[in-house]
Amino acid sequence: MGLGRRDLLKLVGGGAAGFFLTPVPWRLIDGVAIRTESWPGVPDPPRGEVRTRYTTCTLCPAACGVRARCVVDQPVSLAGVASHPASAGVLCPAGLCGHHLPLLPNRLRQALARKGDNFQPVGIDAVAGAVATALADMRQNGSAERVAVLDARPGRTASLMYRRWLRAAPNGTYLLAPSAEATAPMGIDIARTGTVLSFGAPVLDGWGTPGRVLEARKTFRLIQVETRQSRTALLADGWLPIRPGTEAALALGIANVLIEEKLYDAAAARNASDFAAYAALAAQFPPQRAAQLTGIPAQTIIAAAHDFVGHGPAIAIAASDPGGGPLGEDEQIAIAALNVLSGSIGREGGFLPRGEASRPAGFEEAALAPEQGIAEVPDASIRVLIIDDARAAGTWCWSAIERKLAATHIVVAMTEFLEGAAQHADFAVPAPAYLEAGEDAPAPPDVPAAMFSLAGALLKPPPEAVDGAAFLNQVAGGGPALADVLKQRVAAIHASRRGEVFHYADASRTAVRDVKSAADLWKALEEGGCWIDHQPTPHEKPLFAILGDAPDRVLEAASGRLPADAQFPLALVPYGWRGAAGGAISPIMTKLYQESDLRPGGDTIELHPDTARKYGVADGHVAIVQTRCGSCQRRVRVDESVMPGVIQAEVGPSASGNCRPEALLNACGVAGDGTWRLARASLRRA
Amino acid sequence: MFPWVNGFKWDAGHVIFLGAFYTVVMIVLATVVRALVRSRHHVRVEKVEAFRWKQDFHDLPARDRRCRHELNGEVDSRLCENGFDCRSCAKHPEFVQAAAARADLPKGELFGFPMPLDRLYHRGHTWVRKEKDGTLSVGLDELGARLIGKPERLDLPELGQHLNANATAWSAARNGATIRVLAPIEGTVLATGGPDQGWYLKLRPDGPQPDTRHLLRDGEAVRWMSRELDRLQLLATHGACPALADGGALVEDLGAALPKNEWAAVCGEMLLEP
Amino acid sequence: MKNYRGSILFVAGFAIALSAGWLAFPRAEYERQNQPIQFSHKVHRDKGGMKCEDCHAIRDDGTFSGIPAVDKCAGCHAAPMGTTDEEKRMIKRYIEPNREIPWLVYARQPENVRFSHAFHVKLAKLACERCHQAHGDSNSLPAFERDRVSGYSRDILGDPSLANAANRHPGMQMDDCIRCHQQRGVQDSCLACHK
Amino acid sequence: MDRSYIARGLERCTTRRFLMWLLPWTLLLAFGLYAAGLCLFKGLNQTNMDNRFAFGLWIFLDLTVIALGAGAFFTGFLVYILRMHELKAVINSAVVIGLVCYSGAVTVLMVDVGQPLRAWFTFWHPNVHSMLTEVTFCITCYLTVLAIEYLPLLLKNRRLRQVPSFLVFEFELHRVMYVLAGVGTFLSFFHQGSLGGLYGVLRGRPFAFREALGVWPSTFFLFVLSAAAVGPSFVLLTTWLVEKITGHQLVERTVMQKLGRLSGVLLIVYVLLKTIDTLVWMNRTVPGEGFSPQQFYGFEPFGVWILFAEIVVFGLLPAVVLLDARRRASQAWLLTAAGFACFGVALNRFVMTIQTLALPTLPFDRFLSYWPSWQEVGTFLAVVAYGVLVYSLSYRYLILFPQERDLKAR
Amino acid sequence: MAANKSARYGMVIDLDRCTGCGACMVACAIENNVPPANAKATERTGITWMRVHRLGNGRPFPDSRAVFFPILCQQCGHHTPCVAVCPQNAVEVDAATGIVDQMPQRCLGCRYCMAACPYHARYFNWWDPAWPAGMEKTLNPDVAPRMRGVVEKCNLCHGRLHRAESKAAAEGRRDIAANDYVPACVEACPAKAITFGDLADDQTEVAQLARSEGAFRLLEKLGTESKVYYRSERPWVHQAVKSGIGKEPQRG
Repeated sequence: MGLGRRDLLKLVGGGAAGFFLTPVPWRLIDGVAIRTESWPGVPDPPRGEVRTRYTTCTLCPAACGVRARCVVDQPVSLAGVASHPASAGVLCPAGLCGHHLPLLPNRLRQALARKGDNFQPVGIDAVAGAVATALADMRQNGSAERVAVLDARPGRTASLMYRRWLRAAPNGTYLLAPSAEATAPMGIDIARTGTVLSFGAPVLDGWGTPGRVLEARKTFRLIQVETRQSRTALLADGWLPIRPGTEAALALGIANVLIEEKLYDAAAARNASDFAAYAALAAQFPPQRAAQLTGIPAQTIIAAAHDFVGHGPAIAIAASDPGGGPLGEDEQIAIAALNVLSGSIGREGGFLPRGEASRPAGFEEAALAPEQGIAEVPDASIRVLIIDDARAAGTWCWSAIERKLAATHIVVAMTEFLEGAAQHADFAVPAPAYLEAGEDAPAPPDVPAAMFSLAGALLKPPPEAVDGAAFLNQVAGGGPALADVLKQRVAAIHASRRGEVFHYADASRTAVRDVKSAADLWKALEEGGCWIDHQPTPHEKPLFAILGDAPDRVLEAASGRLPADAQFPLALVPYGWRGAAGGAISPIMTKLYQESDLRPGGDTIELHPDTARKYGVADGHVAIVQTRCGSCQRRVRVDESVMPGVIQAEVGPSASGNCRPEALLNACGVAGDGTWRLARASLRRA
Repeated sequence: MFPWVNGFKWDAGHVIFLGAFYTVVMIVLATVVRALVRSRHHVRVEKVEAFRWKQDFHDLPARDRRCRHELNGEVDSRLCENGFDCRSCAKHPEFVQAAAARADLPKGELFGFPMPLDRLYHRGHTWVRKEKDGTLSVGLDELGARLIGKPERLDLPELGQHLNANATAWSAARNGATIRVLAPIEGTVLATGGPDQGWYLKLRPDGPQPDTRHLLRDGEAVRWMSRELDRLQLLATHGACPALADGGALVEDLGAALPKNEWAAVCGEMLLEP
Repeated sequence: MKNYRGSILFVAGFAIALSAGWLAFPRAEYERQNQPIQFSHKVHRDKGGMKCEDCHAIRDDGTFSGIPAVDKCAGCHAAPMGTTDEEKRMIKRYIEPNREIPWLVYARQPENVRFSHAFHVKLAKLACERCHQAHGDSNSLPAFERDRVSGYSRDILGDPSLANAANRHPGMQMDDCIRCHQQRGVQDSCLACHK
Repeated sequence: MDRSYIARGLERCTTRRFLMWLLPWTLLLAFGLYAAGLCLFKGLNQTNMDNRFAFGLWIFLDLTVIALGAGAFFTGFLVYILRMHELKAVINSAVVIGLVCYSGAVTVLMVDVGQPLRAWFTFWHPNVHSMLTEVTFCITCYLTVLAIEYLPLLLKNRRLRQVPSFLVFEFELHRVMYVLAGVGTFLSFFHQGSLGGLYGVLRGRPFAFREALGVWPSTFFLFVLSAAAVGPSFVLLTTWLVEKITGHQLVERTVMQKLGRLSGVLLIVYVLLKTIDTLVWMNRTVPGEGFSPQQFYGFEPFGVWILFAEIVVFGLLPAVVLLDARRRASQAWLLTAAGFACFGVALNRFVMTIQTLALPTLPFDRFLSYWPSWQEVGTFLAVVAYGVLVYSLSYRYLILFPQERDLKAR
Repeated sequence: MAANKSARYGMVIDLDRCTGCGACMVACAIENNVPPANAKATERTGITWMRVHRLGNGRPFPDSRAVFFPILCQQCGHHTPCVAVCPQNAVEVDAATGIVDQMPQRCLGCRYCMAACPYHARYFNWWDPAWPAGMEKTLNPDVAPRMRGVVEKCNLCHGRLHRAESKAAAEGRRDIAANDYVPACVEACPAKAITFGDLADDQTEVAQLARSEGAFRLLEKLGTESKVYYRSERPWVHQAVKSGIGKEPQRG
């Protein structure tokens, strides 16, 4: 009897019935559901012992203490070091995801040489060779051209080594980065400051040492002078929305009030050789005139002046914007002069002189090339330019540098990414990234004490990577390694027996004189610690000139930087924030740029509704910003808080994560004094 | 879902909600299972044919379910409720009583349409003739014969098989359609014939005296047949069935005359298959 | 006979399905993998005189060291101590290049499970054997069995087959945890044991 | 060639024409399945839904479709429980519509969830307090019931009933149909309701939140009522549509009017209660949550007009027409009114889902807009195509309108 | 299993100190293995357990002012909107800590809870979680990455709570030390704007701040008893929050 169709059905039916009484269907349903927990789309976190290690953040001059949580050796999260003398347990968003930087996909892992518009791999010795031959050539026919090192992070021990190296090189020139925060001989005693009059300094958004500043915020009054309603302006006690480029006028206006009403510190004024001249200059800016120039009501100016000196120690600061670049030298003079009037120089709660971590022998100032600003170097004079930490140069205006290069030149960029200035280099040399370089962090610009911390390497750099010092040694054919010089410096500090060590791990402090050996000090610093010395260097108040050598230039600056221009009726104001100044950023930054509207991003401009209406653009449109120097395309964001007639443009990463502010910065152009914080522009819809 | 699955609590919410759920599931399950069991049972005891006729009859359009006594003019309008099996009808005897008075003049043909009265007619266009030997011969009446004509295939019951009245007696395939023919009366199959023999089945009746009250006879049959012819005319729109009343003659083989689809529809209509 | 034929076929199909599901499937469900190298707890304990805690310890921060990293092995096995080829292989493959040994962990919970040994051992005072059999005496490592569907180890899922119903491993699935927690009256939220 | 599958005496177009009719719908189905496949394998990023518009086109249309499919349970209820025999003329069609609507909706829901492979968790670890659990349980149960109700229709197919056991089973099922109808009614009541509850319980969405009557928010009952109200209207419309397409009259006009009247009666009650509910919401619920009703209608394009349209234009108006015997008698009025009624309920579902999510709840929220992606639209078109196909096949091979043959013979 | 006594963890966020720097968002993402946004993601499809919004006072320059509003799961303690709606118990309020737990492994991604949450604190995984190649090794081992198609949200850094608990257990304690458990956003905030702690314990700073002048909660009238409080001295902020919904925000 064969199996008929019916029979087969019966058999299958029986099978089906039995099937449901076995574990098979249930295990499958369950198993498949469980599989969704670990299917290919879901990554596996690392496993292993969790350790805590310490280092110092070198992403910006603030040199915050870093507590790294590592699985075995790989950092998985960074945090501040509680009660750190400078950073007070704070890290900025960029610092918090700094451990992603060494792992970024666009990491530079081998040296590249420019071929036309793109780069090709090349050996590092080839690069060193190229530089060496150039130097040899210059030496031979004793050309007047320069060898320059452009240092994005001055004040490090490495910087000292560059300067010493340059001293030996033909016309060696040591250049400070355009927007680098100057390492002033004075720090700010912010904890005891009564009033801060800030001319566009991002006081609460990444200025000086954020930890210290924000901690002190409870105690000082903040008057923010800024065109833009920045985060600082929002939280300031007073916001003076000033017409772009008229800071000097306001400074002199306030000075005028203080002098007229005899509210200034006469004793301090006596130290100024040219106080009379200054007073005369200020006299030309009565509140009414200042009001006309700045667009701030006279009453407000007067009130601000009273406010300024009315609450104990008062300082006026004019820091450079991380994206917008520095204020003009002349504005800075006009603003700094206010500190003379408030008598805050050398006074508690004001600017305090500070010492410096002792240097090893052979690094005395005399043995080093002097620090110079780019503006000071004549155009077309640099034959060889070596840029250290070009990544941090993400927000420089390249044309400011380009114009200094000689007809034939070599530009070498020491960098972790092919970003920022590195894109313009002839050679890109892979440098150790953050957390990979065993280096030191200089005293933050605003700390009123000598400081020195080591940024111990938590990770191994890629095999090809070399630090700047090593590269220069290779060029010169020999020289001490950075690590050795660092050790010498630590030894010198130990020898000086000054100051104390702050240990990150347990927030304890040890006086240097109690540290047995230099080796112990080194160990303490490398395992996570910083040396700090509050002892100010002896400093008598010499006679000095407020206006320096250029009273008329100050006058000119104060009379308004931005001449009216019918063709370009709008004012273009670039700005940025420290965290994004570095070209490459962690992908997690998409939280700030893409997944929230917290930061407008480097592909936008902000306009007042009226401005937008007037030029026929609306929120979301793409507009073309045109200046005399160039143009750039950006997405429009309409915002009530923007000053009418002003285009605000963020310099920094965009939602897409990469930082290509070139177009904007070039459009801004570079003024004679090496600033680009302001330009005349016109606007139209793309 | 179940008390032993984690997350389950013996609180009102769970008890009521899941209680309701399981009740519903049980009810649905029980209903379906019951239906299954019963139908399996029916198949076992071979009630299928009975059900089929029940349903067919139920699905027939009202005009096909007229009571024979309406055709007979004994009642104005009445629908049959018993699947044309008057033996189980309560009203039937009364009508018969009433009709008894009426005299009938039987006539062997209808507009030249042979209608032998030596046999009893079933509403499904079959006839039954009591033979001398006590057997029953079953065949298609003239109309049925002309409807089906020469079938391409004929499925006759096996010998010895027992047929119920109104069960499928045999089925004929033609023009790509199968037409089933209802058994006019119950009985056991003794022999099978075909269109050529003039009869299709010879049956041994269940009892010595087969109950044939449900079958049409004499004048009643003639009246019924004339009405059937009218119906046929209505149905078959084509010239195949000329107005007999006007002396036209019905074509010999409707199966050949009518377009296939229409033919199938007509057969179904006339042979009481919805 | 004819009447019953259908029923017989039905039962036959039923039986086939049952046996396949209960006997064949549990074998087919798991893929067997051998450990990268063999290891004898017994030898290390008896000859090496080591205690369990030497390798499987709870750290001060409450995390569990689990299976020791290769440097722990290197501590003794920098050079061969015994004569087994297995040891030589380990030294050659892992210790010399200082590569971690890719152990297949029988009791590894899914990534989303948070299990604190500190809780169960230090506070609840549970014996290791409560969940892991007495590995101490084991002389070799059994094959690692991974469920083809869910991807988890047999020690986690437990074993549904009738074959070894007698000494059936209870498994370490959520239900098993919950059962014990309920017995001990521990009330938990999901995230107490998930991460 | 498929003659032998078509019940005798029913006039159906030629196989060729039928296939021509199926072709475009099949293509549409294929396209839709592709779209759905994208959503399943690439994930819901294929849709235009987002964290703020967590529900989109799919939920809105599911709610609508299920409301329209309510004809199945309600007609069943009337025929088998209340014994309104004249409605037998449409019950089969209603069952098919119900089956199509529900199976379609459930399919789309399966695509709509992010982890379909875990869908059974809802049964295994149900949160009995969640409206969605109620919906899931009821709809799956009711879908089963519908399938069982559909079975007799299928088995009655001319070819299938040749098989003796099918024939008998169909007969037996038919006899217990009233039980299934009862269960169906019970289930439908709850899931139609809990679909309303779905949004009514959202305390965090003041626009949708309604205070509870007993355990359920008022929307629970409003949804049941509105669904029951449009069910007949939709059956009416489809029947008319099929008549237009096939060119046969399928049911007695009286049946249509009966359906119309039923819709009218229920609709007027619904409109009344909906009005009361709205007033309570405006004067009690919303202020209680610290808002004022105007706030919700301040965002164009969703002004007060939408409320007016929902209650008056597409609620009260059709109700009045359907209740007026003279108007009802005219086919045009009847159909227009039925159409309005259906649209009104669709609008109500739209307001409950889309408008609710579009409205901000926090000071710094935007009023959101949302436009479905082609994948979303495609997926739903698949359901439409599937519905048309199933209905077409059923209409051709099964007896959806018992009166058809008699009406033809007339 | 957390603390024996049942705690009600919550926080007070001082809006007058928040500079809107976004450190909390970054720290949160790193701590909880929240992936970087997919290239196609927008601010409406991205995942940010902690998101800083900007609320303007709606007045034109130069009177325009704005405040930064960090929004995270408000940990509702009553009528918790998301708990009641979840069809399969993937959301619950932990009795021991008062934390609203979301279980991604139980979630089927119906997103009903997202529709229910008035604070928009819940996020759906529209894409597979993807880190640039090689960056998986920076994931936090204490938190399991979620898979595509499920909902996730802030759980007050449950991983850190676990760490604190394990530490306590290792030292033989059942109760955790208060300063062992601090969510990432709180730790990271440079302005120290967030105060975190046990609201049930009147002695804690957070409990006192929550009761202090100028403290408020969002949508308080919904009666959700959320455990995230906000503080501001600025009257217009209170005005803006009370005056209800849908102020078109200035850009952040």
